[in-house]
Amino acid sequence: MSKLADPIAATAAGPVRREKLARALFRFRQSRLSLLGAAIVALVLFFALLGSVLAPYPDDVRGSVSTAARFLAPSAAHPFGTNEVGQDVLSLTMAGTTVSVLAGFGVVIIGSLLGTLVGAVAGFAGGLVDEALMRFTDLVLTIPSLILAMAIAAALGPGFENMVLAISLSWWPGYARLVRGEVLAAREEVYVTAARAIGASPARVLFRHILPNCLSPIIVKMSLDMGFAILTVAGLGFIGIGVRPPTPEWGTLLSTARSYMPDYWWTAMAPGMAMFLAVFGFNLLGDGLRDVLDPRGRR
Amino acid sequence: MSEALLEIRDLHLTMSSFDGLAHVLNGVDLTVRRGEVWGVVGESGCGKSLTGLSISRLVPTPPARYPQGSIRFEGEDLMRLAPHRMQALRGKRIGMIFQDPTTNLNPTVRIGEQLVDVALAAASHDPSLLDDATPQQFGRRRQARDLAARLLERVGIPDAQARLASYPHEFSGGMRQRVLIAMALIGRPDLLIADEPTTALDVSVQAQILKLIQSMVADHDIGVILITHNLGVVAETCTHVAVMYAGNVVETGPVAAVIERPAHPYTRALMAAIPMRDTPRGQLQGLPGVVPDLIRPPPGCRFAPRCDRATAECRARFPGTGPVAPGHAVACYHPVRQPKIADG
Amino acid sequence: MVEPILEIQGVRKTYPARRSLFGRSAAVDALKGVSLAVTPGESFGLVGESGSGKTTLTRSILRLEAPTAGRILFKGEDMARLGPKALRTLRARIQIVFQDPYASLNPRMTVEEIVSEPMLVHRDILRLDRAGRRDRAAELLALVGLSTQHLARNPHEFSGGQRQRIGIARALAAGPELLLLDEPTSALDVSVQAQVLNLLIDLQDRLGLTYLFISHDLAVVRYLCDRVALIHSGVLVEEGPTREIFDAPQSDYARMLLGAAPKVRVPPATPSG
Amino acid sequence: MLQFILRRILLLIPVIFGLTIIMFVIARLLPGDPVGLAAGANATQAERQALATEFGLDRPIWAQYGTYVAGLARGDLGRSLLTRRPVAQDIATYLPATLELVLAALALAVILGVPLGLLTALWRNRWPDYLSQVVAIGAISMPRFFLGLLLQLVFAMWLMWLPLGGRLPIIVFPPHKVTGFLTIDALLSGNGTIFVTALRHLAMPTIALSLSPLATIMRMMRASAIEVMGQDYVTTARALGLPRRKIVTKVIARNAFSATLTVIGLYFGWLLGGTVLVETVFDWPGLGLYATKAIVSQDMMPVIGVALVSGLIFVVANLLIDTAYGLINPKVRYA
Repeated sequence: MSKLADPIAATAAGPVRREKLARALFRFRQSRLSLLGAAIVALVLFFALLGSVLAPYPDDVRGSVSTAARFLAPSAAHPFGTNEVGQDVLSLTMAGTTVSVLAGFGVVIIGSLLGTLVGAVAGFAGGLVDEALMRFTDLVLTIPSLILAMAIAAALGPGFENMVLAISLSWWPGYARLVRGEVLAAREEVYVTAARAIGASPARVLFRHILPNCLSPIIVKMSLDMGFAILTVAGLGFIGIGVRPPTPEWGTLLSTARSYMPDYWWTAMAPGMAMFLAVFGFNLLGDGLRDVLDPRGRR
Repeated sequence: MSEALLEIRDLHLTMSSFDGLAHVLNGVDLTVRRGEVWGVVGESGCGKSLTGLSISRLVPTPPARYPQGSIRFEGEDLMRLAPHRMQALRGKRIGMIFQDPTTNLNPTVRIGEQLVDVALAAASHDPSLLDDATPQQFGRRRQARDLAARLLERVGIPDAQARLASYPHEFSGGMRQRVLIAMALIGRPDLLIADEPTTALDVSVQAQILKLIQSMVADHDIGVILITHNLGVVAETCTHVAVMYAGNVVETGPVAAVIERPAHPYTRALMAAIPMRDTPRGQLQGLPGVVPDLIRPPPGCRFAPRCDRATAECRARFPGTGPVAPGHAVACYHPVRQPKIADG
Repeated sequence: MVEPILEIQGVRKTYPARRSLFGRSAAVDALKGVSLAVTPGESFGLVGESGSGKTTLTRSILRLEAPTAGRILFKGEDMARLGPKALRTLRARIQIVFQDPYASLNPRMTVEEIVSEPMLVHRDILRLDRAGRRDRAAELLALVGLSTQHLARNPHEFSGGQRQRIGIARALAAGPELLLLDEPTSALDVSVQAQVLNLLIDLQDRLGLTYLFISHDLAVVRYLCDRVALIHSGVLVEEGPTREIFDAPQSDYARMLLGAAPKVRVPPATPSG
Repeated sequence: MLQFILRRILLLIPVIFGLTIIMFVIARLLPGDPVGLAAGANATQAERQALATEFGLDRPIWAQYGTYVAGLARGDLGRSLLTRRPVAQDIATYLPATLELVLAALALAVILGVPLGLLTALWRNRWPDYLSQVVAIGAISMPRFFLGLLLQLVFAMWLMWLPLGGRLPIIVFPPHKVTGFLTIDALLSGNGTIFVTALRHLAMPTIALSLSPLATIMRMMRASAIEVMGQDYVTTARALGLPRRKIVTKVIARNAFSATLTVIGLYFGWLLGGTVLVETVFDWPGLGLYATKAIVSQDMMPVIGVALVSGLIFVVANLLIDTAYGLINPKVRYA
């Protein structure tokens, strides 16, 4: 297909930055899916901040029990019923958002920082450094991430911080490979060669020319990873390592609910659906961001 | 004057894009007869490639639309043809070659197999195609393979039978373009459309490919449309030329006439911008201004804004195509009628 | 004899065989001993087809690659023996304009940032503050036929010809003496190419620049260059004043190349109309 | 081709070596209390000291590593406090169950994912495509273990169509062991009824495990098919009259699949990780369940052993996938 007419000569003056933002926002609004994703993520973040405060039964969240209210079926008072110690399942789930989202952020931020560092150095330095770092990254990737996280969590012992660290240590290779690929591709771009020909220092070339153009794919991966990190955190909680009760966490809630199936099945519904909704929201948002941010996607 | 092989009449094409509706083709007229090699020349964005693709109806019609105009192939209007009948024409009656040999061959399939597929597709509409290759009892695929080998030899690929088993990445750019020419001609089409066939090749390889196309035309007495932005290629390969600007054919005629006595201001500007043998340093005349925005095209003649001969009439209404010499026509109210320009 | 601004003495470049996971690729001799000299203020044409080694030579001159053997002298100084600091200041005096207008400008930077980057990188020599750089950038844009209103724009908002002008403005920003032009107009339409070629000629006359013009397009080289060198698979086949090379080519390769280039004239044996 | 495989096998050695280093670091060096973990929570100080000297934890690092690797060479992956049996033996018994589940899930994901991806690519931007995109993202977002619980609740507890969990009813004798895969062994010994029962037990865990990879492979295949459809050689194929059916199969599907294949290799590792949760939900006696039980009771060695073996399986699987990729995409062979 031939290229259509060359891009129209420089458009009318007017503030340029606002116009670029408008075009990006327009494309984001275009896909209703990403709007839905953004709405869900907003809801999840809202509950992450105020979950335990807004919960209809705040004292349940703090661990108070009332055997009389054991296993009440879903009703107006308890939309998702109560659990084996009479606590309102909805309140626990709302409070549980905080732990899951916080852990998710922790994993994604530590993982992306560590991975970007390794990937950028490997991609930019090349040669032996690249070979060594990448062999190590591939090595960590050979061990399935959930099992590796379990092994590290087992070694470190239970607790929120250990769990986040365990998952992050098995999470960074994904970013390392992504960033290395992006840096290698960017290094070949003509404008990078131009910068080096001008005499720009390697640091300037890396931080002013290469990394800014690698930012979008990293941001897209971070938003997608938020969902998967929440899943992994809940997974570890489900098999019993992670947060110690009474802190409410979706995985542990689901695990305890499991033993009371099928008679009191409703105790599992709230945490399970909360997990699904949170991950669904981040995935939709990630997809939407990819269409808007990733220049390659658009080119 | 043999009956026209291809007749494009007043073809309009609009393409919807993020910024609005682009009026890409603004009434293209072109007539090609057997034995004629038409050079369709113009700068990027003039619509030459889209014209070529429109003939085989390869332009996807969700973004593109054809508000008016017809494309008659041996009298039959392709715009009204049912999709399956159109597909029957492709490869069998209309062959195509594209620009970049590195991306036009299926990287995961052997050359022989790709040639055989095209031959079988063509033979399904005209079984006799395979018969003169090898006798029938060997089976159609074997016949197609032999035909493919013969074609590869014909386009100058050494030990063709062995090379059938090679993959595209085992050939050089020039060789791949030869394979593509063989593929385009294996179905024995009557019309060959070549979209910038040599632009991606080195000058030395380009010359060989152009000579090859000329000899294939002479062998099969077919009509050719050679789309290019290089007037030199047209001068040395084509019998006729159609100059396009911003969606219109502004000048057509035999190559010699148009090159020696260009009548349309744009054709003249184009030739003045090409460094010739004796153009003194610094005397090259660039064409000021920019190609018009096809979303809000200027009324009347689209070249008027950049034309030093433009009058109110030009800016008001689009000039019809009028003759300046036998077979030499131009779409301009004030064509230039002058003696020969100095030798190129 | 005027001292040459750039001298290439017996430069060779061999890329070692790469042992990839799936097999060995043979060693490649990209340059087999190339020698040439460019005198100040001259336009020197280097013509070669793909795989001729002209890109390797360009990268070696810019010290983006180190030649396997031979020396490259800029105003008599051997560039290989320069320390990192000296090499950086040397880079301010040699600049390059690339072929692909769409890939040679950083998509995330504004025109002002692009054009003033050389001034920023070499601020120790140019000693321009932010405002000074901005004014000089506007001045350079005007010099290449663009306006200050374009400073705040990004590359994707310009046509091919305009981007090439921005590339030229950037190359002039650090006040170079030698400009390497790597096929600067081959990606442009003929009418736009003519404007850029004339701009280059005008800039050379006004600023006394020296051009090393790399191209595969003989007509453009003949129009712009005083001397021409033909390079074929790493070997310098022929060199001399443009008129002589084009009118009386000595080597078979030169004759073949000149014959193959399509010319806009009615060929003697015109196929019947 | 053979040379390529041999070279890849040689590459296994440094990988195995590297894996042992990582596992050693986790087992011994992380700030946790390896001795305490190895000795078990309620062990006395004397017992802990005995264990420390037995494992040589007081000796220099490299010496410890020496004994650790020497042990590995002899296939000694340490002892499980829980099962009292050597870890290596446990892993040998539980490995086939995990492999059967993972391979079944991968097969389902590829068999359904690839064609679905191709179809949605061919019908892109029409309502079935939009719907499939939302469903795919939904499937990716569904937590495997929650899906397992839902399947159990509906199909096992309420509708009673499928068994709640496990590989075979206790009363049924497993078929003669050849591959360790119950379904295949049942077929080999010609026992139809056991084959059907084994299949019914395999159904729900496979669905729970494969839903997310299936959706991902579908989206991957769709993305690469769309990219292939934009390539010049597809336009050439259409321009030269190839029938649509042949263009879809021979041009689009083949090129898109060869791009998706490399990702399927990576996905194998993800599946190995995923089994941990699905096995827990369905009491599926595989490595995942074994590791989960061990980890909950602070029994370190089994978790380390499972991680090591999973790593090896992943590397071997990727070797097979890369070889297949070499066969399909000739360019790679003559790189």
